[in-house]
Amino acid sequence: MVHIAMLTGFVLIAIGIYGALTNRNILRMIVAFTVANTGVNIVLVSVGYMMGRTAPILDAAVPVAEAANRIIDPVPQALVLTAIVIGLGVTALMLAYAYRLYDCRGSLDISRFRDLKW
Amino acid sequence: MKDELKPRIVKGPDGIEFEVDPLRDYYCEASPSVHPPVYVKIVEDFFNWARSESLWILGFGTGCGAIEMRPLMTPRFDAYRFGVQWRPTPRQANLLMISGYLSTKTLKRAIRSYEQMQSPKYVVGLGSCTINGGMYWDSYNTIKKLDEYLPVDLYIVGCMPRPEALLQGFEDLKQIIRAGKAEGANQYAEKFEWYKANQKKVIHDWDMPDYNW
Amino acid sequence: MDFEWIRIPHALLTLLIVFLYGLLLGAVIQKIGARAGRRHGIPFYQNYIDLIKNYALRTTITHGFMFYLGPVFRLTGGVGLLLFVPTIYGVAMHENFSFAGDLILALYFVFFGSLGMALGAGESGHPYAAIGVSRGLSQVTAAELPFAIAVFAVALQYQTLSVTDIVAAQQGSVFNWTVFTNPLAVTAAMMSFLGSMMRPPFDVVLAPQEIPIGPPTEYHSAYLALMQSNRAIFPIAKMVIYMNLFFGGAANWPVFFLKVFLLYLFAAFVGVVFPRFRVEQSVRWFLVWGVPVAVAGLFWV
Amino acid sequence: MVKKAIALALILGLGLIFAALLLGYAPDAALNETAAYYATRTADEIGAQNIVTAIIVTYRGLDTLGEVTVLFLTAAIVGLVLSRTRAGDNAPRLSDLPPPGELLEIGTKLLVPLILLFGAYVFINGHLTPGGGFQGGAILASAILLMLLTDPLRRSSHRLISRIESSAGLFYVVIGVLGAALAGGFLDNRILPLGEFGALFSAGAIPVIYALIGLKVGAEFSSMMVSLSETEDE
Amino acid sequence: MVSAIHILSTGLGAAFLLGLLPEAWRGRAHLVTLAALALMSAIALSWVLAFAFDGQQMVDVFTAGVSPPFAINLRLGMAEAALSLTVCLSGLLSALYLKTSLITQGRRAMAVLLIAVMAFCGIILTRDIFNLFVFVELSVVSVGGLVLLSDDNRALGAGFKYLIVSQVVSILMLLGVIFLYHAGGTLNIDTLTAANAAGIGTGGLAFFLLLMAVVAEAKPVPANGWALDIYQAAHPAFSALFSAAAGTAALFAVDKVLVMGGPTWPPVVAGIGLFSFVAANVLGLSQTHDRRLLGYSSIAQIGLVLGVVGLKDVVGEHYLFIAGGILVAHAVAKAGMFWLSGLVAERKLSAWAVLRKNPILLFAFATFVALLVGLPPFPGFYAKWELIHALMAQDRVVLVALILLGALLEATYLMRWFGYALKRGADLESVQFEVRKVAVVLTAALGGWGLGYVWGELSGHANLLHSMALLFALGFVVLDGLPAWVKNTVAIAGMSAFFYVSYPGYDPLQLIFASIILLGGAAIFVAGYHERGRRLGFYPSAMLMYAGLAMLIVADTTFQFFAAWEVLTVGSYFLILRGKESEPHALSYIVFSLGGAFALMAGFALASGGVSEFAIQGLSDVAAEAAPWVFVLLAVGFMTKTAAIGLHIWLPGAHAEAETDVSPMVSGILLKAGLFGLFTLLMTMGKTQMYGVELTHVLMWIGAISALLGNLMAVFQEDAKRLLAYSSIGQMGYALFGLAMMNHLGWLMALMFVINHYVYKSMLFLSVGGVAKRTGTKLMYRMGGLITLMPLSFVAVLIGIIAMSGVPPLSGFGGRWIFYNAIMTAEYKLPILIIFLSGPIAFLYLFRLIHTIFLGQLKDEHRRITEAPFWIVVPQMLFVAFLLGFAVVPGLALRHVDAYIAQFFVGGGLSWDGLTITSPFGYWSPVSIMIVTGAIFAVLLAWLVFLNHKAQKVKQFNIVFAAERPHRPETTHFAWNFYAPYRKAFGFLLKPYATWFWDGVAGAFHGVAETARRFYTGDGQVYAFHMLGFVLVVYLIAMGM
Repeated sequence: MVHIAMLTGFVLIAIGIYGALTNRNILRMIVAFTVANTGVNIVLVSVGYMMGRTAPILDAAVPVAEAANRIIDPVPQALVLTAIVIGLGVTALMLAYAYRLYDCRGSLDISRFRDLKW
Repeated sequence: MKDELKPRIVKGPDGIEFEVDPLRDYYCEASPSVHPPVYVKIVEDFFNWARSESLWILGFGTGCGAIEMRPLMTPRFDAYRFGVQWRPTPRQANLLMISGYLSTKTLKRAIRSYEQMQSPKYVVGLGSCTINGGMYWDSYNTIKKLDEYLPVDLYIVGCMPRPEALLQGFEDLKQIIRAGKAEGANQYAEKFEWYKANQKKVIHDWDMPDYNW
Repeated sequence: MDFEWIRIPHALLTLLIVFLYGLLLGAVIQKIGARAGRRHGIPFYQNYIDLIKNYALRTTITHGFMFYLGPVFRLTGGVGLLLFVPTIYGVAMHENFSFAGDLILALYFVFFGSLGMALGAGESGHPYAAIGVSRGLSQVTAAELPFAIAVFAVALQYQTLSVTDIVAAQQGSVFNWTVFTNPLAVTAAMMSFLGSMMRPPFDVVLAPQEIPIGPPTEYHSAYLALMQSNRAIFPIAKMVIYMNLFFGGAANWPVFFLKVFLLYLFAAFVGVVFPRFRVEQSVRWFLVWGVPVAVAGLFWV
Repeated sequence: MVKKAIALALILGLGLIFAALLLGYAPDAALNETAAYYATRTADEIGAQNIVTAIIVTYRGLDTLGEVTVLFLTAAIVGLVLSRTRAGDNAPRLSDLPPPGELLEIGTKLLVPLILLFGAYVFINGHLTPGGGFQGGAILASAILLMLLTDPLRRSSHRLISRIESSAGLFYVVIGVLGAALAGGFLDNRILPLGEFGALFSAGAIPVIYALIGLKVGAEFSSMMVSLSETEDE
Repeated sequence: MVSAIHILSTGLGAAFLLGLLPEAWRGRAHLVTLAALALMSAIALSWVLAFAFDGQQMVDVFTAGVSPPFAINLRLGMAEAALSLTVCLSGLLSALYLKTSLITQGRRAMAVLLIAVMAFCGIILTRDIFNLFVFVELSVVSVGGLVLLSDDNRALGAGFKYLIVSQVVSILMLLGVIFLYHAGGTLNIDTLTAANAAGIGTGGLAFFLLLMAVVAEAKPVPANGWALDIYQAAHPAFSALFSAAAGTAALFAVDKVLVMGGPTWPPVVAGIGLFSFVAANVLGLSQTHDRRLLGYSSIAQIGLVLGVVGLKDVVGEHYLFIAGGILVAHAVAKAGMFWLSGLVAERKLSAWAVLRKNPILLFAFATFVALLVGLPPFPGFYAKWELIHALMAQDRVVLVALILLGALLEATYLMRWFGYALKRGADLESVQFEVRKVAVVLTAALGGWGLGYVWGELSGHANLLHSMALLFALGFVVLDGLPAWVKNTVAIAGMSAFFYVSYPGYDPLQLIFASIILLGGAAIFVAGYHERGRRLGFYPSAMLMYAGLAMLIVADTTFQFFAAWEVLTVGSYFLILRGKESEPHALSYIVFSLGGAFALMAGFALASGGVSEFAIQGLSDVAAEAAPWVFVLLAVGFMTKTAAIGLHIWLPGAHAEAETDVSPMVSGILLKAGLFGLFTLLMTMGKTQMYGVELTHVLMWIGAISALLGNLMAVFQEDAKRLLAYSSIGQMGYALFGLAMMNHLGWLMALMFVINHYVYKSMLFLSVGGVAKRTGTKLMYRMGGLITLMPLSFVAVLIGIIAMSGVPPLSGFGGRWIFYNAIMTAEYKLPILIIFLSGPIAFLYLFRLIHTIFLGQLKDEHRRITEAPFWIVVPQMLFVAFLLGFAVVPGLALRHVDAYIAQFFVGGGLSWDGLTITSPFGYWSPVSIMIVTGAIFAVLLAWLVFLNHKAQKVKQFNIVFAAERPHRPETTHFAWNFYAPYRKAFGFLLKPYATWFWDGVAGAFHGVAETARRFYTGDGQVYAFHMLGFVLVVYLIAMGM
């Protein structure tokens, strides 16, 4: 189970990065990165997952005393939340960039923004 | 007058302009002066003897007669025996041989060389051409009477005189020198105006100071 | 070292002898050269007359103060060189002022006159003078090299820089002379000797018609007289050094006269036989032939 | 083509690393030390039922503050960027836009208050149930999105949004500083009583913080959407 | 004490607070921003002071009231505090600098700036890897935002490229974090380290990913194309922040992360860092855009620190001192440079010439360059010294070589740039700089000096800024507004007084050098009175050189020696740079000098076995296997200064193009520094053999060849000052030869040379300089006949050349005499041949010098010139008097030195017998020679003058000219290519092989740079390729290790 989830995550990352590296269109690159980010998030949560356990919420089903044996690792879950939000922020920023880039060049082709080099 | 002798305006390194007059700035303007014998007779005689026994000829062939001077250095005539030597520079020479006809162009050089020699100095005219123009008496560009332009101490006649005649001429010149009669340089200085007038009469493109130190 | 005033008249005596002999020798050598050309050549006393004649000139010109200094430097160089080296070995009278310095002093004093002369000639503003100096200095740098090495070899050989000591070491037998104990060094030095005598094949410096005798082209009268005097003294002073270093020195005047004459004759002989080198040719000649021999001489020690 | 080949090669290389990670991965049999600590001590120390919330808001509160800041930053930058290009006044032309339709208009009016309420519920209960400030904030923002969809030309007050956003952030920082001043450290939730475990008003300052986060996130998302929608004006 | 967390909370709080302010209150918002940054700085500062003075221990700051590893904690130690302070201050100053821009952009922009600074501090402070990720992302986003502030549209592209790469990096980082968590069960760095998480399961790989992500933030070559684009296009104030703060933070992050990985990874990081250092510096060589160049430099510097971080274990206890020193120097300097670039309108390097309009900015520029190059007294200098020593202690020779190579390359392009700024762009219109921005720049510059002081205090060596000599020199920076004559007087008085005070402490050798440096220097300063006006910059530079020299001769330890060496190098560089056409020559001077200095440093380090405080006397006890290498390194270092052949190509231009009174300083005095070094070297190490080759014999050869070729090249110069310069090469060759003979008289001769060369070269340079001043040219063939117009200059040259040529009776002969005596006992004779050859060659150029200038034909345009300025002639006359005096009584100085040298060599000395000096081989009586020569000379002169006193004085064209007359003076003056026949004979020796070689080296580096930089295609995707490729290659290399 865990391995499958993780594999999925890794494949998504690879697909995302490949997409970002080969697509010249900036918007497509951004989308590709969100795919990769999703992959990363899947990997993140899958690391904390443990077979047969439940969510880390101490309610009636999981008394505090047994919690250590009943719940899955809560830390990756906390991390993934942060990672998602940060990914979102960066994506938004990239979109803003895309907007401005299009604004000043009239194109979204990444290879057209090469006047700074060497 | 040649361009290089005309006064010109020059700008110095500090940017100030000033006039340069080559004839005045580059050449000494003094006139020649008379240098009579100053020592007592016996000393002067001794010096005259030394002068006569040490004749240094300026190696300057002015005309065809120069050919006749070369043999003097050969074993056959060997003028060195008589204290005669050739010097390459007028400063060190005291005998100017005018070897044959003298064109007005060469006259200018001869005058310059003569003036650059230090006195006492002697002029020997070689051949008829220097006496009266010789066969070139009616030439448009040779001078006829050398004596009008330079103070000649001795003429050696012939057209051309043979080396033997030249050797004899040297002996005669020595006699004149020893007798204290070879005062051509002083004569030139005394009659400087006259000589210059004569020289300038034939040299139309006069482009040098009046006296070449 | 205590100085005795009597040294001055003694030195002047040496100087006088050398001067008179030098003038004579110059004429004799010239005469020998003339004989080689089947001429009689100048009379042997000609140089004396020329000297008097030059003093007897009535007019002179000057190009400036350095123009005076040129001949003065020149002759000071010659006289100084002579007086800084003992002329006659073992005779206190003719040791001159050699107490002032050793061989090195003599070696470097050679340049004193050349430098001064070059300066005086330069003051005349004459391009020929400058050309002559250019050639002369170029040539002498190469010509001096074998000599310097040979001198070094000799100094090493005798382990001293004192001329007197070097002569002393060669006494006793002819075979003690350096020319036999270190023939290679002497050969090299003699090559240099040719170069420094201003005779063919090394006299392009003075090319009489091309650059009318080079540096002294403007000199005349007493200036020239001083230089003539130097012409008499300086070669002999130089030959004194050679004689002392390589040929056992001279213990009395006759030997001195003979050895100097022979040395002079050697230069004259070569000069009569060989045509003139261009400057770069002579430079190469000294480097290609002189230096290796000198180095061999150095290793001989 | 070459480029794709190189990209593929690089991805393959990366894949090797991934493969190593994947193959080397063995799920833990038991909670590790940190997780175990959280499982056993959260109830006492934080008083929150939802351990993830406890971690997010308190144990790793600094992360969360940073996370909020990222959003704030993005919103600010997007605003900045888009405002720079928003030069001149090209009046929007109503006639160019298709009408939103009655269904959407009425549905919006009906749904927006509900959505807002739901969002508030989610972030206020963040310490008890799954959910929290971010989720709640996102829900809040969806209400604004709905409104924008209905009326693309509606100009929400930037000023209001920005006020909410900034004050929420400022209060968040102030609470953090209070934690350092009054309790055990920066962002310590125990500046307020922990209350009864499992109650709404429990877990100290967590509900407050989550409320602030919710408001802030909602405001930030809204601000971004508004900014982006305004770029359509041109 | 305020908790460190409040550095972060202040930044954040203020950022949020800004949102509450009305949009119109932009000015106030800016004030809030400044206040927040100031408060953050103040907090950091208070901690720095507490750590420095109160013995404060490192503190951990807990959050959430829970102790780590269960909650995030921050850590604050000296390093963190200092780096945070750096970050906050650069933020503060940038905010100040950006005032106009920020107010236009509004409060959101200010908030972004605040958060950026806060994020950098967070990166520094946090001890949690995920928290580190958050702060890294915060910095990424804020940087992305700030880039947008640039007016340059291209910045957008750059920013986007940055984001692309950041995405890749953040993916790697997250993967690393989570798997590391999995391996170690925690996110806390200390706990992970303790648990050795990197050694468990996939932990190693995870650690690798995390490390690569963090390293990527430090912009290693080649995965850094985006950073260069940002530097180039972003607003300079932002680039300042980006370079200073972001770089600092990233490096510290690497430092933090690295401890988790165990021993495998530090070498990898060191390799990455040093590769970046060297590569970025190579690439920087061919940059023409100022900000991009700064970018390359920035990457290089950070690479160097990264290398040091990787070498943490190697450098040991000095780690913080070294890494910190380089890092803060870089931060201050780079920030300052970027701020400066904001004041420059154009982006060409030469456009920086506009800074000349403002001395403060120029001073700041010089300070920044010095900070970056690591010149004393700045932190980089101390740090580099310790670094090299620490590496040497572990025998990391290759690393030392790499670091020094990189440093040299960096110095090259920075100094070149400085030269452009000082010399290029002739006519500049007046520019008004904003006072605020100038103040920011000045603050940074002063900060640099402050850091220099601090690092000096920390260094464990004597603080250079406590040295009297250096302080006196630096005082002239303050006095620079005064008129030149006042400063001149102060300088002369100061140097004389310094000599007087120090006199009792000198041993005879030092005394000779000190006399030349201090008294001789003062004598040359006399010429300075002829300058009108203020002569800005001259006195600080000159005094810096003298201070260095004065410190050099009394140095006891290798550190003092090296520091003095660098000081004098810098001072002389500024001096040389002052000449009209001297820019390229000054550059080659400084490059060669620094190269030499690095050789010295390496040599010292090798000799001491890495002990940084090492007595110079200790050189005599160097271990046998290291000794030859030490010898070679030191000798090469010193010979760059004496311009031995092969290393000489800087000298002719540098000396010839310098100002009139600077040439004598750099020739007559500066070259002696090299000789002093060689003295020291040979005195302590003596004869040393390498693979059976006696190294002093090699030195003899070098000396002899230098003497020959230097003289030979001098012969063919048309430029009078160049002629003298080449002659210096020859003279130094002589001195080197004398030293290398390793016998008593050889050394004595070298010392004679030290004195003589000073006197006559100073004199000749002054005379020639005076002539050049009057005639407006240095080309000899354009002069001529000046003797009557400039008689005093002529006399000086005349005496000078007689002395120099070694002709008796002047003092030059003494040197020759000692030389001959010395070679009598030399055990190795072959090179003497060359010396013999080179001796007479000196006559050639000396005669030419005096002839073509003073004799021959006077030119039209020079007919009205007058004698050289009075104050230039005065020192010449002093020298003439000295030369004559020294010729008569050389014993005054020589006796003491002779006795001093006797302690190094048994026997072979001179003895004094009355007025006669005797050696084991010969004798020499200067007084007698003088009297005899003088007497003969006087008699003959009197005789000639008596005979010819009535001579007619004629003028220059009254010459016999083959019965013709001269046309013009120009065609009558035989001067150009004076020794044409000699050229035919020796021309083959004159081929500029050394120049070709060094041109080839320079060309190769530039070629590599020009080719390699095309690697940065400007395409964002390609940059992502680079990033990934970089990670993979490092992975493969690390796996292979």
